Amino acid sequence: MADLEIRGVSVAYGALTVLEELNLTVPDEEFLVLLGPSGCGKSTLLNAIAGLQDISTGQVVIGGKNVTWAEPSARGIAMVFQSYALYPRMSVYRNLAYSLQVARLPRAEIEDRVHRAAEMLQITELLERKPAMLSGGQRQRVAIGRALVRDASVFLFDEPLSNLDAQLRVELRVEIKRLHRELKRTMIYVTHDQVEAMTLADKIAVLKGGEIQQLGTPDAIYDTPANLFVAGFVGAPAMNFLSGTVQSAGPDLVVDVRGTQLALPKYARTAAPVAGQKVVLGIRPERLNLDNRLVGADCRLTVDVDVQESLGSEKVIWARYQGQQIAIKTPVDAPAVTDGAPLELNFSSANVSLFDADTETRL
Amino acid sequence: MADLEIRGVSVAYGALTVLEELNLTVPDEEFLVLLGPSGCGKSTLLNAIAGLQDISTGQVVIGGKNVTWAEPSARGIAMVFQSYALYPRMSVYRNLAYSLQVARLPRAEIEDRVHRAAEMLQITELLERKPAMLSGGQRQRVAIGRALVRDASVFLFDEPLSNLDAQLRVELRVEIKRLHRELKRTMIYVTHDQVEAMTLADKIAVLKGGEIQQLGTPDAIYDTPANLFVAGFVGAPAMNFLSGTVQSAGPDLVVDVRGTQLALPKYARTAAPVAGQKVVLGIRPERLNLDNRLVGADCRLTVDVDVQESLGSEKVIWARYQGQQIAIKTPVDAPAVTDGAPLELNFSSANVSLFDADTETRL
Amino acid sequence: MSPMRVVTYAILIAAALFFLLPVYVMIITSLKPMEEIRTGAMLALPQNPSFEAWSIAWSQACSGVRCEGVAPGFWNSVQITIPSVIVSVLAGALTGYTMSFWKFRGSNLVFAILIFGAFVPYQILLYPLVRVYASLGIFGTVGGLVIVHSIFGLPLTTLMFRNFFVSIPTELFKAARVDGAGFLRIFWQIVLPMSAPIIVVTVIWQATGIWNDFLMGLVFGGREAKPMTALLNNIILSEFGERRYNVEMAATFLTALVPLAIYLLSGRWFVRGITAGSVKG
Amino acid sequence: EGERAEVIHIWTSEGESAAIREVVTRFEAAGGVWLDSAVAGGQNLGQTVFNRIAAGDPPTAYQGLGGRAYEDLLAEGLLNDVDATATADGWRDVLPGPLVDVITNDDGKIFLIPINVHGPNWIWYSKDVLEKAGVTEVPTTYDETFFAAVEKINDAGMVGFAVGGQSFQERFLMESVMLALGGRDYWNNVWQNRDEAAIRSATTTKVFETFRRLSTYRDDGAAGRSWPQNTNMLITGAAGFNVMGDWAKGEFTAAGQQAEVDYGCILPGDKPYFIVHADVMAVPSGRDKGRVEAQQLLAHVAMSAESQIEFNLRKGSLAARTDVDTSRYDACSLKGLASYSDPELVVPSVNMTMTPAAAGLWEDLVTEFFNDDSISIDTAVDRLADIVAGSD
Amino acid sequence: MNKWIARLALAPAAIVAFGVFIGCLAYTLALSFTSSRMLPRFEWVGFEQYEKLFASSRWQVSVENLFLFGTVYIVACLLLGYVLAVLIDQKVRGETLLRTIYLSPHALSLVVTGLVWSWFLNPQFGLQAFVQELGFENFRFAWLSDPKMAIHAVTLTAVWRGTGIVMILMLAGLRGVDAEMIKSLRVDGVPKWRIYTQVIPPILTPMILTSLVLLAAGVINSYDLVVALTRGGPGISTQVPALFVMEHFFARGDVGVATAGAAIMLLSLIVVAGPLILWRRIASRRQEAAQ
Ligand SMILES: Nc1ncnc2c1ncn2[C@@H]1O[C@H](COP(=O)(O)OP(=O)(O)OP(=O)(O)O)[C@@H](O)[C@H]1O
Ligand SMILES: Nc1ncnc2c1ncn2[C@@H]1O[C@H](COP(=O)(O)OP(=O)(O)OP(=O)(O)O)[C@@H](O)[C@H]1O
Ligand SMILES: [Mg+2]
Ligand SMILES: [Mg+2]
Repeated sequence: MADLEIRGVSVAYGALTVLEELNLTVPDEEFLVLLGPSGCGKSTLLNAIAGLQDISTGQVVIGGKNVTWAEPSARGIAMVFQSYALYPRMSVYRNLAYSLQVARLPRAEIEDRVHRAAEMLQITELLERKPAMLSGGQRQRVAIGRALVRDASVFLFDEPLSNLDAQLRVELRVEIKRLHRELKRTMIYVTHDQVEAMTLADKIAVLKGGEIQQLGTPDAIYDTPANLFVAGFVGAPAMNFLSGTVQSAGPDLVVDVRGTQLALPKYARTAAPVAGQKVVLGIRPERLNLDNRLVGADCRLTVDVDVQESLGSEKVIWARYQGQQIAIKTPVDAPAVTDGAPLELNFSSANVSLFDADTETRL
Repeated sequence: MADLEIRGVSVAYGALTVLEELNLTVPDEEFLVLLGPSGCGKSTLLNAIAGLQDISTGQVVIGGKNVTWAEPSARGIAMVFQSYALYPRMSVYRNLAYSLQVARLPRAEIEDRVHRAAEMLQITELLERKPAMLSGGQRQRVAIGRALVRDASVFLFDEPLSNLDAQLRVELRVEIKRLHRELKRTMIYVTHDQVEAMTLADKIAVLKGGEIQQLGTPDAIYDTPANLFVAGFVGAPAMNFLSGTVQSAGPDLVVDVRGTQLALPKYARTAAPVAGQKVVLGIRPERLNLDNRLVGADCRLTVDVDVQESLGSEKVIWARYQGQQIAIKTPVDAPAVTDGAPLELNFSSANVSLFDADTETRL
Repeated sequence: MSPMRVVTYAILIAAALFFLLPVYVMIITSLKPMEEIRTGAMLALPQNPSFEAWSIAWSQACSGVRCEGVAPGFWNSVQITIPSVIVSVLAGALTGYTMSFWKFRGSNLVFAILIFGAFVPYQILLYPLVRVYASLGIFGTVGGLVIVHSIFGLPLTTLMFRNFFVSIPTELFKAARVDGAGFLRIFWQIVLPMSAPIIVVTVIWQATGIWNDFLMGLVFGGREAKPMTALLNNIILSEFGERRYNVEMAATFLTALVPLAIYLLSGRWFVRGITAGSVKG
Repeated sequence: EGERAEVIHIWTSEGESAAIREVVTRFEAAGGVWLDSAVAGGQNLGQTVFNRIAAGDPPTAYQGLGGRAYEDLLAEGLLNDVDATATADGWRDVLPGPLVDVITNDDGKIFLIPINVHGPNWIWYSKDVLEKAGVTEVPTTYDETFFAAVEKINDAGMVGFAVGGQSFQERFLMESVMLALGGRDYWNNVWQNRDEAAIRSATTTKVFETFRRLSTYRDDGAAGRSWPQNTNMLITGAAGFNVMGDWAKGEFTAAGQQAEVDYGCILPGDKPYFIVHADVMAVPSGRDKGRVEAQQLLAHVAMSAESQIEFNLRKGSLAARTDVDTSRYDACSLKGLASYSDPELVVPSVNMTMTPAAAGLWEDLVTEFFNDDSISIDTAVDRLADIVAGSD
Repeated sequence: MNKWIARLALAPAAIVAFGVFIGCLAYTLALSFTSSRMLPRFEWVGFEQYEKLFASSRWQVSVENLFLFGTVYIVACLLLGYVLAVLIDQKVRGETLLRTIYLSPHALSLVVTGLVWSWFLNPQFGLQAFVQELGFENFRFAWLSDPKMAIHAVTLTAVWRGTGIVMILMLAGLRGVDAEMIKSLRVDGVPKWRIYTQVIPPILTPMILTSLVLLAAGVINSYDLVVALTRGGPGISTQVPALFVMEHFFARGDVGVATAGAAIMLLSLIVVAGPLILWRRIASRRQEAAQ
């Protein structure tokens, strides 16, 4: 019901400037994920939007209204925190109802809203319990429920799942996705978990040092990272990087990576590479194939196998190329390789990324 | 240099019996991973091995010597803890050297061992720092180093990586694997992270409620789980379960899963199914294919697509079959599907698991 | 400033005045001559402030046959307080450490009784204790006095340390055991160095209590080394002699200086220590 | 190395300190070594001494009040006697009979060293205030003259009668009234003979009535007022009368006032009766060597005429022995001495005839009655009878 | 081996617990059934000393005062300490100084505290006189001389001394409160006063309990302060059990009654604290079970 605009917002803790002149627009009903390493300012930005953090310059506009100086409760937002932040001595019911009671809503209306939220989150049987008697996943649901009952137009999530174990995370992730579809609200979601980011987001904003490195769809972020940082930060195992030099920058782009000449006919350039330019060539582990027959594979690289890891559902082969470590992700049923033996890899030039070695931006 | 035997060990905290009559043998130089949900007794078992936990019955035998009543330091073990457990007021050097100093080793020998360990873990430049001045990964390395210098014959790891973020975990995982190869020591490693378990272990022991559910190689655990618990616990997204009934138990096994008859000619039975038996059929998300052409797919199932998640490197399709949720993991380049549309899946009967619905054990 | 802020500061300052006023009275009275005290208002500032009463209180006021002020007691107090504080804090630390990391059957019972002991008026325990002391032959020695202070300080110091140790991860303790460190070594080399904040807290607590005690000192302590507070009490509690309030107030203030100084200097630690100790209730 | 004497006492104020130093100097001149253990506060002293005795490590001597507080200790053999010195120095000849009785044990031996005698029942008044208020007739007892004078002063805007606010002050006031209104025989009948008829006599009622009447003169600041503050009210001209032991003179003296010049003193009653309130030293037994010798030396020195007069000149009290040189006594001391020397005017204090517990209950009764109008005189008399009967 | 050292290390504490707190206490309490006067004497007299004790109006007043004083003192310290802690926690300037000021009364010995306050409360020299001199002739503040109010003067003084430590404990507790929860409350629009009256206090339960132990121990031992401030007066209006016991023990040579009084004090402690401890145990059990 509301879009969100952040206009030139700066935030500083004393002498430390965490965000500087940040601009960001989130259209109505979009699910935006803020992704970035620890300490990059994600929580700070979220708090600034919520009004929990004084900003030194700039404006926060929600639904066309400038709320820069409004109280947190008057901004039409709801927020879910990493540590659940449940009120420890209140029952689940009161946890959900508390903000409505404070707002003096009629009793019937409160009950109705709480029960609706509880049903949606499947915590109806838990309403009488105290938070201490809930499991981690149930607590997180209550925390989300507390945001739900408020009927806010913008939902803010600050790493809501990071305290949970893998199984639960997957479950709740799906649930949040479903909520977004049903509620049709603008949501901003902070995480440093890539899987979460990739699966939940309509758009991802990758932050580093208080600056947005790239804003785009998950696929854009994953497939065409704007710079080395984004490329390395998203994906696990991380994108493989090979340093090289542009051999020829004409229509048929050729890069020399320590002795191997790679022609990249299908590479979609963003900037114009220059011959002799130092570059970093990136290729995702799952884009490296052992299978000769693969259609479209126009590049070839021979590496030495180091170790292999089986993840059950897939295999990771760790190899070396000229002292640089290379990860290869293959299906479990891919042909077997021998530790220590050389291995021939194929990949398509459509799937590589090229970065300037100095500016670290995509070419 | 030592094998480890646990004979009928029971441990109780007051009235709560955590381990009961547990038996486990770890051959020399094996890397055993203890995998299990939170609270199942993994740490308790490790502590009992280390002598940090009194056991009520049973014996612990290390290298053929009964050490049940020996002091922790006299058991020839080394241990790494989840929370690092570094001595906060001591420098990294002293942290590493401490056990050797306690044992009154000659100074030169101490220095030598510490420096060797530090080099192996690439923390030589950190030796003068206090733990507070280290990053998480560096701390963990120091903790491992502390175990290394002791030159123990059995290494115990209690979730050593669970406090780290994804990137670092991958890194250190590889490092621990390498260490095992170099040191050739018996290692017991506790985790509830499946990826770690799968990649590190020679053998995995899956624990639940203080009992070993299954002991086997990672592949055995993953591909032929002994019971429903193991099947559901290992793998993410978890194995899909479809409840059904055995239609025919003769040479050509046929299972009816709510209306669809599945013939399972290639299923390797462990027990003999009986016609009319209620069963649960399990199939891993990555074993479900959209691709018609797949060789060996002899089963077919039509489901309704719910949501899709793209993980960048692969895609997860969430679907429903007769009200039961089904996850399908496909490569990114698999054919596109439409939300809400029906979808035909193929899979090989060699890759399913069958469990008795009551006893939950593998058939 | 918002109205809320103004109210906040107003209350805080009013409270500060409330806590300071009696101290203010104490100080200005000590600066007045007796005539002014006999006739003038107590809260009024001194007309001719002088430090005469201070010097009398410090080195001339009578407390029995000798008239040497509170000064001679200063070193005695220091000599009693320092070992008593060290021993009682160590005793609390060791007991708390044992109860936290080396639990065995009965250790909780001991703790429960100790806490119960915090509520027993210690004077009524003195008589039998004195008999025990006498039979052990440690009565009337500084060592004996140190033990008395440790005994009666034990419930609280143990409580504080135990609560603090709850926040130390047991894994650290386990790691040390695997490293081969024994009971005492873990205590000295691992646990104590981490306990700085709570040590400061208990030291403050015990030092104030022991510094201000004089009866235990008189009953159990040496014959000749009177603590400063014993002299102070002789000066201000004398029942049947003429009273010099200015001197009494000056003596009071001089005696309170040491604990006050400790509070001022370690206030930061005090807060931090309790905070650290209360991570887990 | 002479005889070492560790003495626990509560003489800690300036005047008291100077007084005890007179004994100390002479003790040391006689070859003794004085180890001073001053402890202010009677209860603190009690606790220290009690526990030290319990520990088998008693001081050489400790200060106490002449009275019955020593019976248990004597029964347990925890006190020595000083009879040898007392006999040699002829104490029995120079001390009044009632006092000799108090310091003699069941075996007829003297075991306490009387240091001084206080009269706790004095009325003091400020001549200046009385003059200002126009009081011409100075009262001699708690009669209408007295109350008239008090009220006259009140009317003049000052405090007529300054009441102290501590229970022991109230008790001294009560005892002063009791002796003044009842006289010596009545006093002895109540406290010594425990004569129920005397206790339930009209005199007792009168005493309580008078006492209650005195309570009505309390001013705002009376509660908790210490005796020095109380006395200071006379010195500064804020109040006319008060009742206090003769140690109050210390305050007058410290303020530069002179007996019977600036302030007056009255032993109230139809005759100037005098309650004997003696500070004594008790000498515990112990195994350490030299103890007995030190105790005997202390007894000898403390009871010497010279020590006695010098001590008491500074303390404001009377020498226990009656044969000392009184030329330096001030006017009030001389008044006291006259009464103290006359067997017809002297009565033993309550502590001397009652057990400490009973004396304590008496003090409780007095302070309760004084501060709580709802306690009727009949109740009070009943309780008094119980207390007296309950003391063995 | 280590286990034996551990046992050895706990031995002193065990000796103190059993020898001093149980043994000496039992010995002392045994005396309450004897005819002991100035010295202990084991001649059994049953409950005679207790009869004497309960016949004493002074004891009755003492017990009443203990509960009156104890309740008001504990409640006032907790409330005031909490309020000050909350206010200090609002990121005020000069926090360290304020903290030290609030704590400073704690540095003075109780005797001194009593003396200074008895002055301060003295109607003729103290606050009342001062305010009257300022021109407010009708100002009355003479608690010490009013038998009905005197015990509140004791309470006031005790609160003055005890609040600082409670404030510090509460402040420490506040600093431990999850910051995200506070943020969450703000987003929910919960006003501050509700946060601090409804949400926070239950969270501070451990701190409140610690303060309670501290304060309650102080109440039971409230002896020095009363002696120095009122000596139990006017009349017997500010008597407390500790004073009663001490005086009978050491000044009146009535050990039997004194120990009977001590026994009753302990009994009342057990009656008050017992259910509390029980409740704590049950609560913590339940919490364990829930996890
Ligand atoms: N109250 C504060 N005072 C000073 N610096 C702060 C404060 N809060 C955060 N910072 C600093 O601001 C920076 C950004 O913090 P922020 O909490 O926004 O990071 P984040 O991206 O949320 O990290 P994480 O993933 O660890 O939660 C960090 O360097 C942090 O140290
Ligand atoms: N000191 C203790 N007292 C009582 N119960 C305990 C204690 N330590 C552990 N337990 C209980 O024993 C069980 C097993 O605990 P353990 O620590 O071995 O689990 P775990 O498998 O290591 O779990 P996690 O993965 O969470 O570390 C749990 O139910 C736990 O609550
Ligand atoms: Mg954050
Ligand atoms: Mg564990």
